[in-house]
Amino acid sequence: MLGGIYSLLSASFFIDLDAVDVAFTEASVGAGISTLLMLASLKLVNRYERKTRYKPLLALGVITITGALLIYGTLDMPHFGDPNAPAQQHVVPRYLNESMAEIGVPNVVTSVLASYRGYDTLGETLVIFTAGLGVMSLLLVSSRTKKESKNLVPADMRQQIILRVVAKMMIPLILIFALYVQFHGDYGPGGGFQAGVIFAAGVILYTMLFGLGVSQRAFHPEVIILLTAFGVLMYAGVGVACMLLGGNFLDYNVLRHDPIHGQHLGILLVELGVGITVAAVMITIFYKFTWRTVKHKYHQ
Amino acid sequence: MNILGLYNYWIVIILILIGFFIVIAHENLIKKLVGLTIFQTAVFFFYISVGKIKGATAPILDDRWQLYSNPLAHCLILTAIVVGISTTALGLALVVRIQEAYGSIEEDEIQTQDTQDQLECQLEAYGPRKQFLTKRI
Amino acid sequence: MEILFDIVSWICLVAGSFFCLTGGIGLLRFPEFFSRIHAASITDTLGAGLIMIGLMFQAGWGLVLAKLILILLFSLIAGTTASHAMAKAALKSGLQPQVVGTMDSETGGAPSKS
Amino acid sequence: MFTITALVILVVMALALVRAFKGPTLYDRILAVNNFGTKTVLLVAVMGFLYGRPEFLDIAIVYVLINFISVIGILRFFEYAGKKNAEEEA
Repeated sequence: MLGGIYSLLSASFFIDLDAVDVAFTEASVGAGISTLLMLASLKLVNRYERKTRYKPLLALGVITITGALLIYGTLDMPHFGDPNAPAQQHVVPRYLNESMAEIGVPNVVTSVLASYRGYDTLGETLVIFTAGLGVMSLLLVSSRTKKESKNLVPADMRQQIILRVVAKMMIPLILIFALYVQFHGDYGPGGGFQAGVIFAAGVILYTMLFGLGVSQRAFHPEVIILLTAFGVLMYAGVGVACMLLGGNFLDYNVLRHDPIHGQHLGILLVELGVGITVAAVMITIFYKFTWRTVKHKYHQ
Repeated sequence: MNILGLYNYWIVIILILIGFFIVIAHENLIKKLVGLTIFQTAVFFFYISVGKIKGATAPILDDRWQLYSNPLAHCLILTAIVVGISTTALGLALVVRIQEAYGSIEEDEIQTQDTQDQLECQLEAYGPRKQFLTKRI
Repeated sequence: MEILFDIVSWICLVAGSFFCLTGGIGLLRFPEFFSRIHAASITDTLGAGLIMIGLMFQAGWGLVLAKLILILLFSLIAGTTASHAMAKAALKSGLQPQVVGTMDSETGGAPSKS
Repeated sequence: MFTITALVILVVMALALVRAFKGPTLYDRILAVNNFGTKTVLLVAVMGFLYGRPEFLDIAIVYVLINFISVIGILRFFEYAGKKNAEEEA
C-alpha cells in the first residue's frame, strides 16, 4: 500500500517540476491535501493488501493496444511549444491582449477564471460543493460520536513537544499566507482555489497536532458546513446582483460606476466565495474521516 | 526532429498507461483510486503542455515580456485539480463504506460475497431447488 | 559593487550546491536510518541556506528579498522540526541507532533491531 | 550559474528518489520524500531566477508549508497505525 502513496507523492511532484506555470501552485497544494486524505482513509481500511492479487497479462495487452493507438494519434499533433498550434489561436489572443483594458488585472489566469469564464467556475464550485455533500452523507456520524470525540480523542503526538511548539508558530503564518494568496490573486499566482486549500491544510495540521476537541472549538463543524453553502451562494449572489443592477448574470461591469472597478470588485467577491467553499469542503471532509475513525475505534 | 518534437505527448501517454494499468490490474479499490489519480495528473500534464509556447512565460502581464503561455489551459486545469481532489475524496468515502459493509476492499471478494447473497435471497424466495442452484453456478 | 555581489552570490550558490550534493550522496550511501537523517538534514539546512543567500544577493531590494527571507526562515524551522519529529518517531517505533560497538560481525553492518 | 545549481539539485532529487524506492525501512522512505520536498523548494526558487520571473517564489513558500504538513501527516498516521510493522516492506 505504501508504494501507492509514494507514487502519488512523486507523481504530484513531477507536475511541479516539468512545466513552470501558475497551475503549479495548484499541484503542490494537491500533493498535501490528497496525500492526507489518502492516509485518512487508509486508516479506515486494511493497510496491507494481499499478495499476488494481480492479473497483469490481460491488462498489459489492453494497455499496449491503447498506447499504440494513442501514439499513432499523436503523429498529427502540433509540436511541443509551437506558437501556431490551434490551441493558441481562437480566444486566447483576445484574453491576453484585451485583459488589461477590459478587466485591469495583470494575472490573466485570474481574469479568465473569474470573469471571462465565470460560468465555468461557478459550475466547478458547485461540483466541489456537491462532492462535499456526497462525502457528508456517505460518512454520516451520530451526534453522540461527535460529542464523545471531543473527550475521547486526546491530543495525539503529545510527546512531540518541539513539534507542537513549532506548529503553534507556523499555523498562524500558514493561515495568513492563505489570505495573502487569496487577495493577491489578481497580481500574482494565486486565487480562491489555492487559498482555500492552503487554509484547509493549516486547519488540518492544527487538528492533527492538538486533537479534534481543540480544533472543533476553534472551527465549529456546524459553522463550517454552513460556510460550504455560503461560498456558493456568495458566488451566485454576485451574479444575481449584477442582474439586478441591469447587467447580465456575472457581468461585473455594472457593479461600480467604472467598469474596471466593477470587475475588480466582482473578481474579489467571487474568488472569496470560491475560497470559502473550497476551504470549508476540505475541512468538512477531513472532519468526517476523523469522526469515522473515532467511531471505528470506540464503538465496535 | 519531426517526430522528436512530439515527446511531450509520449510522456503523457506513458503516464496515462501506467494509471490505466493500475486501474485494470489491481483488485484493491484504493490502488485503483491511486491509478485514477495518476491518470488524472497525466491529463493535467497534457493540457499544460498543449498550452506551452516556446520562449513564453507565465501569463502574468508585465512590460518586460511579450509572449505568454496559454492562460485558458491553466485556468481549466486549476479548477480541474481541486475538483479532482474532491471527487477523489468522494471515492475514498465510498471505499470506506464498502469496507464497512463487506469487510474487504478487494474487488473479487466483494463479487463473491455479492453472488452468495444473491443465491441466498433466491433460496429464500424459491426454496432449495437443486437444479436451480447448479444452473446458476 | 555589482561584480562583488555577483561573485559572493556565485560562491554561495556553488557552496550550497556542493552541500546539497553531499547530503544527497550521504542519503544514498550511509548504512542506516539515523546516519542518513544526519546527512540529509544537516547538509540540507546548510545547502538550502547558502543557496537562498546566494539568490538574495541577486534579488536586490524589494518584495523578492522579503519572500526569500521568508522561505529561508520557513525552511529552516520546518526542515529541522520535521527531521526531529522523524527521528523521534523512528526511535519510538523501535528502530535503534547503530552504535560503533554493535557494528561487528553479528549484525553484519545491518541495522540492529531491538 | 543558476543552471549549474538547478542541475545539481536535480541530481540530488534523483538520489533521493532512489532512496525512496530502495529504502529498507518506512522511515527511510519518509526521510527521502521530505528531502525531495525541500529540494523541490530550492529548485522552484532557482528556476524562478533562471527564467527571470521571481513571482514563482510564492509557489516555493507554499511548497515549504505543504511539505511540512504532509510529512507531519504521514508521521502521525504511522505513529497511530503501525508501530509493529515499521520494518515491513511496502
